[in-house]
Parts: sequence; C-alpha cells; structure tokens
Amino acid sequence: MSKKTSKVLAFATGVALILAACGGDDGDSGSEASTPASEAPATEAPAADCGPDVLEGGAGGAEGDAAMKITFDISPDAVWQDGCPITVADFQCSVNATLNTPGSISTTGYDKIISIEAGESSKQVVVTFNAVYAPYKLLFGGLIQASAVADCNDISGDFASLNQVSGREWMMESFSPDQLVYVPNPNYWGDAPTVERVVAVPFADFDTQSAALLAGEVDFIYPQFFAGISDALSDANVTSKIDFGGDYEGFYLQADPARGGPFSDPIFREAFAKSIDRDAVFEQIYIPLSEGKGKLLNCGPIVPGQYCDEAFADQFDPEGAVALLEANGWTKNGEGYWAKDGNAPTIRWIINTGNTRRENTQAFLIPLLQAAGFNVVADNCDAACYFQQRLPALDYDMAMYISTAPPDPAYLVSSFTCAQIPSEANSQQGQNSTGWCNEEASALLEKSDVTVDEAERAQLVKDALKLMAGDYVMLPLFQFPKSGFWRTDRLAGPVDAELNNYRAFNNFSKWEDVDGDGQIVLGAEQWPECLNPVTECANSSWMVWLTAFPILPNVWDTTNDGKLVITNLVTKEPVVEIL
Amino acid sequence: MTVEPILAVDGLVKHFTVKTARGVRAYKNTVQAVSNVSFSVRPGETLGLVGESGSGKTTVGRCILRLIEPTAGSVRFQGEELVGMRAERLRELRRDMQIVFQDPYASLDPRLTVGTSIAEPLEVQRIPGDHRARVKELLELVGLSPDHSRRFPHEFSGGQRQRIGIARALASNPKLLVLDEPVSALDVSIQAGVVNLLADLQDQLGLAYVFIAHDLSVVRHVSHNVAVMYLGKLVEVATAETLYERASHPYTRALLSAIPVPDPGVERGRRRIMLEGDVPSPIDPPSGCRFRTRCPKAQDHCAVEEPALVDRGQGHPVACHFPD
Amino acid sequence: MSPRRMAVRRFVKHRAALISLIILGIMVLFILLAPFTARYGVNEAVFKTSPEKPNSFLSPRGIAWLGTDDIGRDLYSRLIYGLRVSILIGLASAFFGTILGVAIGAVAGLRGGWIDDLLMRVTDLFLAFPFLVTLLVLRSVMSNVPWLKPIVGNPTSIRFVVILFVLFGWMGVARLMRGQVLALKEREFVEAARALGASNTRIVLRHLLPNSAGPILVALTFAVSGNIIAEATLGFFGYGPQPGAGATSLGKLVGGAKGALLPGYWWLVVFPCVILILVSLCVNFVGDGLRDATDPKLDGNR
Amino acid sequence: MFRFVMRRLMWALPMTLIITFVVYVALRVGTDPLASYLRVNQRASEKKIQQYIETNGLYEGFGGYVRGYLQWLQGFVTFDWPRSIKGSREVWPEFRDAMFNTLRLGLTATFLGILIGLSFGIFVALKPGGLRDATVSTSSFVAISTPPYVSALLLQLLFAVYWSKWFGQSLLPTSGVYPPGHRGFDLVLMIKHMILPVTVVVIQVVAVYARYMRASLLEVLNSEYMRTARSKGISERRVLVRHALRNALIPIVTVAAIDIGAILGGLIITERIFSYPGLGDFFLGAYDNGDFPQMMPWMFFFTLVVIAFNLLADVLYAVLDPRIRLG
Repeated sequence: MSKKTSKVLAFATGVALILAACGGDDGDSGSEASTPASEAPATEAPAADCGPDVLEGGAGGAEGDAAMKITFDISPDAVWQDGCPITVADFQCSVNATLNTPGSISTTGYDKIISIEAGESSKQVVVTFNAVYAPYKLLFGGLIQASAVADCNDISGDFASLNQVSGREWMMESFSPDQLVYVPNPNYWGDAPTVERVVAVPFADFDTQSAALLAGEVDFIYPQFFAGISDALSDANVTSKIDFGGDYEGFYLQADPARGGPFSDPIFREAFAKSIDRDAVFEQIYIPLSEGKGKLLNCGPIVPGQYCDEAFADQFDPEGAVALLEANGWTKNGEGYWAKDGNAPTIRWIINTGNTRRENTQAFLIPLLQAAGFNVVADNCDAACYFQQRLPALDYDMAMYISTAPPDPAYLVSSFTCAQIPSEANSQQGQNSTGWCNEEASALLEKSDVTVDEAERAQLVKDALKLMAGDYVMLPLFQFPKSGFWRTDRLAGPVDAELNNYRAFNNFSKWEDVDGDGQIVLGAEQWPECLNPVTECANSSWMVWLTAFPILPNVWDTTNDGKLVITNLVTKEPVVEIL
Repeated sequence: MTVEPILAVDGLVKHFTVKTARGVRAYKNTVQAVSNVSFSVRPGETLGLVGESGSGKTTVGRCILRLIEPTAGSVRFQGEELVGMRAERLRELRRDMQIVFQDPYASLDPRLTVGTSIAEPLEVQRIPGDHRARVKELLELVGLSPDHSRRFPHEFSGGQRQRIGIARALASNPKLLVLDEPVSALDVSIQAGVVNLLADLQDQLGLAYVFIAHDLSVVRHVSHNVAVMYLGKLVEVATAETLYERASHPYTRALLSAIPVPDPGVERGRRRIMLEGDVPSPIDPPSGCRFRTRCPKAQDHCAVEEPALVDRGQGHPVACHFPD
Repeated sequence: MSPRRMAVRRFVKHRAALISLIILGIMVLFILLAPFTARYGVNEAVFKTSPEKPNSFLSPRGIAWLGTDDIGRDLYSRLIYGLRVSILIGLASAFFGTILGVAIGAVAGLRGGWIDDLLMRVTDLFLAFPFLVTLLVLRSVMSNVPWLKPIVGNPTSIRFVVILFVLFGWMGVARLMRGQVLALKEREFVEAARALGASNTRIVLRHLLPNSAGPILVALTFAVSGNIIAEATLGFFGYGPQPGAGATSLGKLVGGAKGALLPGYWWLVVFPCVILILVSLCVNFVGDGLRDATDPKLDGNR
Repeated sequence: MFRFVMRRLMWALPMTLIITFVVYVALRVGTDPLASYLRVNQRASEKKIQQYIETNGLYEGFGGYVRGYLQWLQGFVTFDWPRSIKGSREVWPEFRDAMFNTLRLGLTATFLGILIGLSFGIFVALKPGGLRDATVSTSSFVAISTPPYVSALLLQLLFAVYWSKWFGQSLLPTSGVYPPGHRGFDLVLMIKHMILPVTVVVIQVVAVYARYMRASLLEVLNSEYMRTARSKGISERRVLVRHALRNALIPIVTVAAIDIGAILGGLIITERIFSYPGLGDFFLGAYDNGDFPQMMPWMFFFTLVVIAFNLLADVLYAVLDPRIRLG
C-alpha cells in the first residue's frame, strides 16, 4: 500500500528477486520462441564500434573440473538497439559483471562457471561449470552489452541515469524521479510492440494510485492486495483480475544455536510453534483480506505446485506443546510464563512498523501466546531497519514477512541451508536469515541443486521441506493474491494474461491502447532507486519489472503457470551435457 | 563617642556597561553611575542619601547590599568586607541587612500570600522557630492585622503594602535597613504614617537606616546625617541640623529651597532657587565640576578642575569651588 | 481572592474554553475507565469472522456503534484505547518538553551573555528547520548511538517517541520562559528575594515560575495538541510509535483512514479524524481560555 | 543599510559552517554512511572499502569528523559532489529538479497562504468577539488540527475521482508535475497540477496566519496610541491603513520570513500524497536508504534557506519599523 509496504515485499523477495533479475524474464516470448531456427551464420560484419565478439580473458573463474556444459545458439537476428549483434562477448560481460562488481547482489550459479567460450562462431556460447547446476535456467536472465560498459568487471558506476542498452521490445527514452518512458526498440528482431509509448509513473501509496486510476490518469495498476481493495476500485470503467501468485507470507523462528536465542532450543521452539493457531490467524487476518478467497497455506516456504505436499499442515497442538515442555523440565513461573532453570525466555517478535496487517497479527496473536505461557513482545522497527539490519543480522526471535517463490526452487538452497547462515566463513553475507541448520535437509537441498531430473529434484525438495516442517522453523500462512486493475476504456488486449507470472505484467508490449492517446500509463507502487541490473538497485520487484525485464535480453522466460521457457534470443533449447 | 560604624562605604565606584539596542545593532556605553562615594553609618542611626533621579543613590543602595557588584571600592558591614565576599557568607550576612523598596506594588510577589512573603526570609535564612507566629508578630509590629497574612498583595493599599514590605525586611531581625525611597510612591497623606512607623521601629529595635530619597523633605525628620549626591558623586555630607541650617553646596541649597513649607507666610517670603535644565547624561558627564552646567555660581574654572569633597572643619565636607 | 481563583473565574467566563474543558474531562473519564466504557477489547473482533460472512468493514450499527475495521474490530472501543495512548504521549512529551524548555529558558534569561546567545540561536534554528526533517534526523541519531539505547529504548517504543518529542518540543517554551525571566528579573520582588539571600534555584522555582505559569500553561496545552498531531504524522510515514501489541493510538487510527476513503468506509475516516480534531480543538480552546484567564493585561476589563 | 546587511552576511558564513558541521556529525552518526555503503556493496573488498572511506572522508573520531567535513565541503562547493550510495547516481541533477519543483510549489503556497491568511486576520480583527470571529477562529483551529493527508485525500477524491465519475472527466489531476508521458514545458498544465497540492498547504498556512494577524492587529488596535489617534478624530479607515496595519504587519513579516524554511520542509507530506517529485520526496527516499551523500546537500540547502530568511527577517524588520535606524 505505502511505499514502505511495497518495500517489504521487495526485500522479502530479495533472494527470489536476485534470481528474477538474472533469470526470469519477459514472458511474451512464449510464442516468439518459435522463431525459425535458421542455421545461417552471422553474416553481418559487426560495426566498428561494436567491440570484440569475444572478450579477451574470457569469463567465469571457478576452479575445478568441468562437470556440466551448456551450449547456447544465439539467434543470428539477435542484435542490440544499436544494431550490433548479441554475441558471446555479451554473455561473458554479463557473467563478469555479476561476479565481480562490488555490490552485486548475488553470484549464485555464476560462481560455478569455469569458462565461457565461443563455439562454432561468436553466436554460439559454450558455458562450462565445475558442478552440475540444476537451476541453470535462472542464469543469463538479463544480458548486458559488453561494448556499452567500460569495464565488465565493475559496472557499479554504469546505468546511473538512463539505461540505453536494449535487446528487447523496448528502449528507455527517459527516466526521472517522476516518470519512466519506453519507446519501441527499432532494432528488435521479434514482434514490434503494439503501442508507441509506455509510461510508468510512481505513486507513494495505494490511495493515490487508485485515485489516479479512477480519475483516468493511469491505465493500469498492480497494487499489493489488501482488504477493501475491490470496494475501493469499484467503477464501471475499471476491471480487475485477482490470482494467486508466488508470494507467500509466513512466521519465521530464528533457530541459530550460535546466536543463542530462545528458539535455538528445539524443544522450546517446537512447543511454541505448536501453540500458534494458524487457523485462527487465517480467519482473523487473511479471510477479510482476501474477501473470502484463498485458504491457509500448508506448503512451507513455497506455493502450491509440484514441490508442495502440505507438510506443514496440522501443526497446532496446544496440549502436545504443554506435554512436551513439561516432559523436558519446563514449568510455568509466577507470571505464568514457561521457564526452565528459573529462566523464562522473552521472545522478540519483529515486524516492520506501518504494516497494518502485521500489526494486526501481532495484536491478535500476542495475547493468545502470552496466555499460553510465552512471553512474546513486539520488537518492531521501520522497514529499512527491519529488512536491511535486523533480518540479515538475525537479530530477532520471531519474524513475519512475505517472500516470493520463483518457479525454480533453487532459492531454497540459499535461504535455508547451513552454509548460508551468516557467519565468518561467508563473511556474514549468507542469505539464510532463519538460522535454521539441519544437516540432512541441507544435504537434500544441495543435492537438488545438482539434480537435473525434474521429478527426482521435486522429491528431494519435498523431503527437505518435510524435515523443515518437523523442525518448526517456519510456519506458512497465506499465498498472496496478485491483482491487476485497469481501465477498460483505455486498455485492451491480453492485460489479464500474465498477471500471475513471476515477472508480473511484462507482456505490456502486446496490450492495446484503445483510447487513442498513443500511450499506456502504468502506475508503479514503488519506484526504482536506480537502474543498475546487478547491484542493490535491483533488489526490488518493481525495479526488475520496470527496468530490467522490458529491455535486457534473456535466455529463459517464466510463464503464467510457473514454467521456464526459452526466448527468441536462442534458436533452440540450449544443449545441456553432464560431463 | 567612638562607636564603630555598622556600615562603612569607601571609594565606591560603579560603572554600568549599557547596550543601547538599535534594531539589531548594539552600542556599548559606559555609565558612571557612582564615582568614588564614601560614607559611614553607625548603629541605630539614619543616613539620608538624597539626590535627583539619576544621581546614583539607588545604585549605592544596591551596592551596599551587593545586589549589584561594585566596580571598585569597599563596603564594610560590621567590619567585614562585602566586596568579593563568598556567596555563602554573604547569604548569612543578609540576615543582618535588608532593603525596603520604592514601589510597594512591584516589590511583593503577586502570587504569594502576604504571610508567605513575610515568612520568606525566615525560610531562606533557615531561622528556627514558629514562622507563623513570627509573621503575626511582624504584622502587628508594622500596624497591620495578623489576620491579613492569608491575603494577597493586590487586596491592600499602597501604604499597607509598604508596611508588608517593611515587615518582610524586618523578619530576620536585621541591624541595617536600606530604605530605597520607601514612601515616594505613596500618597502624601500616608507618607507620614510610614515614616513615623520607620522612626518608631528604629527606636524600638535599634536599627540603622540608609534612607534614600529624592528630596530633602522626607529625610529631614528621620536622618541623623544626610549625604547629597549629584551625578554619581557626593557633593555634601553633614548632620541633619547642619545641613538644614547651613547648607553650603549650591545644589543642596537648591534642593532645600524646593521643600514646601507648611506655613504659608514663610512660603511666600522664600526665594526659590530654580535649577535650569535636566540632569546631564551620566554616559557623558560634564568635565570638571559635574554640577557646573546648572550651577548659578559656575565659572570657567569649574569646567577645568573637579572640586574635591573637602571637610572645611565642623565635620561638614562639601565638594564645591565656591561654597557658601 | 487569590490570583488563581480570579483566573478560574475568568476562565469560566470563556464559554468555548469551559465547554472544551468539559469535553476533555469526559474524554479523560472515558479513557481512564476504558475497561468499562469500551464495549470490546482493543483487538477483539466484534464477533469472530467466518469464511462465509467476514465481519470486516461493518458500517455503524447496533453491535458496533461506530462500525468495524478491516479485521472486524469495533472502532468505538479502539478509539477509546487509541485516545488513551495518544493523550499519554501528548501529555508526557508536552510536560517534559515544557520542563526542559523552562530550564533552558531560565538559564538563558538568568545567565545572559554568551550562554543566552548560544541557547537562543539553537532555539531559532530548531524552530526554523523543517519540523519533520529535524524529527527524522534526531530519530536516526537517537537510534544509532549505542549508549543511548538503554535510555531511549526501541525507536518504536512510546518512550522513544516521547523523548523525541521532548527533544523537539522545548524551543517555544524556552523562548517564552526567557522572555518572562528577562521581564521579571527586573521586578523588585525578585530583587527583594535576592536581597533576602535566596538562591537562583529558589528564585526560579518560587517566584519566576509561578509568575510565568499562565503563558507556560498555555504553551503546554498547545504542545499537547501539537504532539498528538505530530504522533499522527509520524504514524503516517510509518515512523510512529508502536504501542506494543494489543494497543493502538489515535495517530494509527487516523493513519488507518488512508485506505478507507476510496472504498467508502467513511466511518473509519470520519470518526478518528473527528476525535483528533476535537481533541486538538478542545485543547487549543482551553489554551486560549487559559491565556485570557492568566493574562494580567486583561485584568479587570472583561 | 548596506553595511548592516554586509555585517549580517559576514555573520552568516560562520553560522552556516557551524550548523552544517553539526548536521554533518548528526548525519554521520545517524546514517552511518559506511554501513550503508557496505549494505549496498556487500562484497566490496578491503581495498575498495578503504578507498571509499578516503574518497568520502569517512574518518572516525572528532578529528575525523572535522577532516571529513572539510573534505566534503571542498567537494560540495566545487560541485564535485559524492555520488549517492545506492546506485551511485549523480546527486546534483536530481536535487536541482526537486529543488525547483519544491520552490515553485512552496513559494506559491506560502505567498497565497500568507496573503489570504492576513486578509482573514484583518477581517476578524475588525470585529472581534462576534460570530465572524468565532467562525474564523474555529475554522482555523479545525484547519490546523486536520492532518494534511486527510485534506489532501479529500481534495483528490472530490476534484478527480468523483468529478470524473459525475462528469466523465476529472477537473484537476491528482499527481505529478505533468501528465504522464508529457514532454517539455507547459505552464497551464503545470499550474493545473499545482492547484491541489498548493491548496492543501494554503489551508494550513491560512489558518496559522489568520490567527497571527488577528492577534497582532488586535494588540495594535487596543494600544494607547491608537486610542489617541482615534480620539484625534482621524477616520477609522485612515487609522487602520496608515497606522494599525503597518504596525501589526511588522512582527508578522518577521515571523513569515523565518517560517518559510519550515513551510518548504513541511511540503514533505503534501509532496508524498500528490506524488510530486520535490525535495520532500527526495529527502524521504534518501532517509529511507540512509543515503548520506543525498541527505547532506539537502541539509546544507535548508541551512542556507533558514539563515538567509532569518537575515531577510532582520532586514525587513529594520526596514519596516520606523523606530529602528541602521547606522
């Protein structure tokens, strides 16, 4: 709703978004993937200022023996906005930039690349990995033009004001704190967009963007869902589509033994989790919110689909909790709190201030938990403090936030394995902010990363999540609706076709402008701070939706039903060889 | 009789630095409010300190109590030097010296009852005993009803308020009172009552007074000695009788002639000495004799040399080149 | 008759102030007796929602006099509890801010010289700088200095917000007090007190303060309403206090009106805003009345 | 006069330096730029960090702050501003645009607000104690007590949302400086977009100044010399215009000049609701990110504004008050 709230989403989905920025991309290419796979070699001689086809010094840099090799055949038609062909150099540059730029938000996957070389021509890319890497489809999601940056190893100073690189339908005409304008890329080799201009404008909160929609100033908005949204936007000219996407909200119990919080004691943690009535929370908080749609999420840190087997159902068991505690030497103290050795732990529950839903949840649940004998206190701070300081530092006992589950489960490895707990070993940069370390589950997840077979991989993930459910480190609550609202008197075409897509509304190059003003206006809930696709700037969904997807060429796209398919950047499905 | 003076002022000097605010700018000026004033008061006696407004007499009074810091000179009270004295000792000594102010409307805190105001010195000085009884006693002493202690100042007339001010000053049993024009703000009809009260109290309690006034009529009856000030300097000091009979400084004579005499016959036959012009600014006093600009006897010599306060015998010092 | 009683008499003549005081009194009674006056708990849904019949956003009716909010809680009860927190914050920060202001103003006025110049310059700056920015910068400094943490607490705690408002709320009073001191210290009754041997502290507490009580009280009342609005503003930006689970504040409720205007949940907008406006209106009127009652210039001609 | 202004200007310089130094230290402590940098550049090498510390003068300790401040100041005045931490963007172009947007909005609103407020104040002061007085002072209390975001939303609803529902087209735009996609300069559109935000600010300013003016004018009208003027038989209108207004305006002009900084800063709320890309939005964005290189120029700018308008207040005071003569 407010900028804050969207920021919540942005950061919470951080891990996923990294992948999104690099992996998931524009989905309208589903049809475009059928571009004829001509075998014709690149006939055009590159213009003098296009730079070399292959970078000196190559790319990657991981040590070890080659374990996997992927060969990409770049479409001979694929060119940048300046007419220069997209070649292996651009793959190399993108990888180097992601690996070496200080402030690059994630190097996952790329850090396994030993080398990137040209195959038969500079239009064929051969990538060699030092290990099997199953989520390879998340790689090469936003290529950077090698000749557009001064130094591929540090692009932190590039893309500061306007991103002029484009290998997709759109080019950025202007970018400022008050608007972002796209015009069609004249050199795009696929279908040209149907609209002359697309303008995105920022809004600080739901009220103002709704008012702008109702007043006819914007044509389309994609707000975060909240109670009353349909009432707010009931208008003869406004229509909507609500769908359940990859966003899910849950409770997280910080379990890292090294930090010594109350939940590092597995008994106490289990008893606490068993005392939380998720059904009641669902009824109290989420039913009004979803206006009767949706149901309690039982999948874990993932949404219903091939990786979900409801392992987190039936966790509420207050009697079991009491029995468990009493069996392990816990007794209620004078204040009615469970205590062991005279010590009644205080549980610090953190959320970001200003988020009404989470505040309501705290207000509802804390008295119940206190009555159950747990001394839970609200220990909240604003979004910046919460997501940028407290969560990464694991400075909390219980947290509540939204994450986004991407189509590929690879994010589970970075979010929930032992090696990813921030520690000296990973220079405090680990992504596992729950502090959960289960060696067996970690092994399963890591194995899933190197298992290419889909069914086998799904089973590994399910097994790991079952262990996670048994360890009570996370309690899933709700799969969040995604909603698009648009004016039917101004907008037509497949507006509702991709709203559930991981990359949201990015099929807008197929939308139709029916009011004849020559442009489509999108309302943005959150405004990109900057345009750099590999740095912290990219750590927000809106940034990626607005400034990476429409312009940066990619190999794989996500679809509305959560699949990864190739784009017209390549002529055929890349060939994967396990060595 | 060689009684030690209770108060001895010697060479008292007070300069003020005055900022004249003019919008946002400020000018600094030095005002010589008091220049080299010396006198002494013996126990049970009254010194009348007389001068027009601006003569520095009030400043002298404040300096005696060290309500303002003298620039130079010495003030000895019961033999103890007050200038430069530690704040602790000074506070103790304030039991023994008190002040009664000119404006009875301003000198009482409007928010405090009369009783509280009178009891304040007892509290501040931590004087033991039944304060309420003492307040009643004091009220009676100054001729008010003991029941008045619970009333507020605005319910009293000016004369009554001045009596309250006196009662407060007397609360700690002081030995010296500085009376800063105690009756000049009062109606003539009630001035006498207050003056008589003061005289009675002196008899009763053996107090010493420094009685500051702007004309000679008031101090005439109550003073043993009179000192006349003009523009920060003493111009004449004498016993009351001497002064009224044989004033020798032209300024004193002018002041004396301004006193209305009750007897109409005498009044008609008197020659009034009128002073011309205003008192010059103490920021930039006249050279030589400060009185010369208004003096009927002034000569060129007066502008050059400043007359010293010289005792020409009979214990009657005068600062004039041409005394009568 | 004591000056206080005269002031009371004048105050009572100020009709608006008297009515305001009565309204405020009723409000205070309501919030003090919250467990009895509120119909439901602060976080209690009017009745438990069910998937078929969500109870959120009920318009005012018998079971919920002022309607319900997004998760079916009774707005009337929440207003009572919210007002309690807001008035606490408003009063506490105004009170301590006034004390700080009085102290600073008294020091500046009594000491004079460079201390006075310095303090007044600082005051001017605090007053002239954009309010919200100063608040936010102070807030970040306060939450980032480790050794302050045990004193100020968590940035979202009521204590933190009160301290923040105190640090930000002393300037007006300081100026006022300084002016009063400068005016009063020339008065003879202050000089008299000094002649009695009274210390500076005693003079300030016994004489200067009581004689400045009128304007200071007026400033204090305005600070109360100012702080209540400031709390609401902070809440609007998400930097407001988090009164702990199971509590709300007027600022939060008014901030909650944000999402309610467009859907037409008018009661969620109207009632909190009306209460906020009413509180600050009443407080302001009381302040006005106090000013008239204590202004010595008006003695006798009303 | 000239000498007076020059002297005040010479005073203003050290004042600016001292204040901005204090602000510098406060922001250094409050935002911890190095921590922000590390948050954004998580994998920066030891060498890079050291380099960042040196180029930005992020030294520790009091001496370090002084050194860092001087280094920052040097870069600032030579327009060699450090880049933003997030996205390492150039600060000046964005700051400049935001500044012009805010100044346009703020000065218009201040001017209109004070003008209308003063008129109201005069209007009621002429007939104090009546129904007119009660209505205006109650309304101004209500206006002061109404949070600006509530009035802003109501205005948006009325003139944009409902208007377009009723008449098919909105009367006034709800957001931005120009309609989406607009290019170039267009005065009419710009003014159209300013009407609602300006109104929100004006409501508050009017409320405050109506009260100021009422009080100030009443004081003058009740003063001794006004009574004298009246008793001399000078006409009421003449008394009002020649004497009362002039004297009543003196304190208000001073207050207004000092107030302008606060009003400009108070635009933060309004700008946010109307998605108006001004300094307020600029500051909030920077504050949320703890972006020191963006916040410091902001604070510097406002320090200058505050000091400049204080100076202006002094000068105006001196010009208006005939009792003051400047040597």
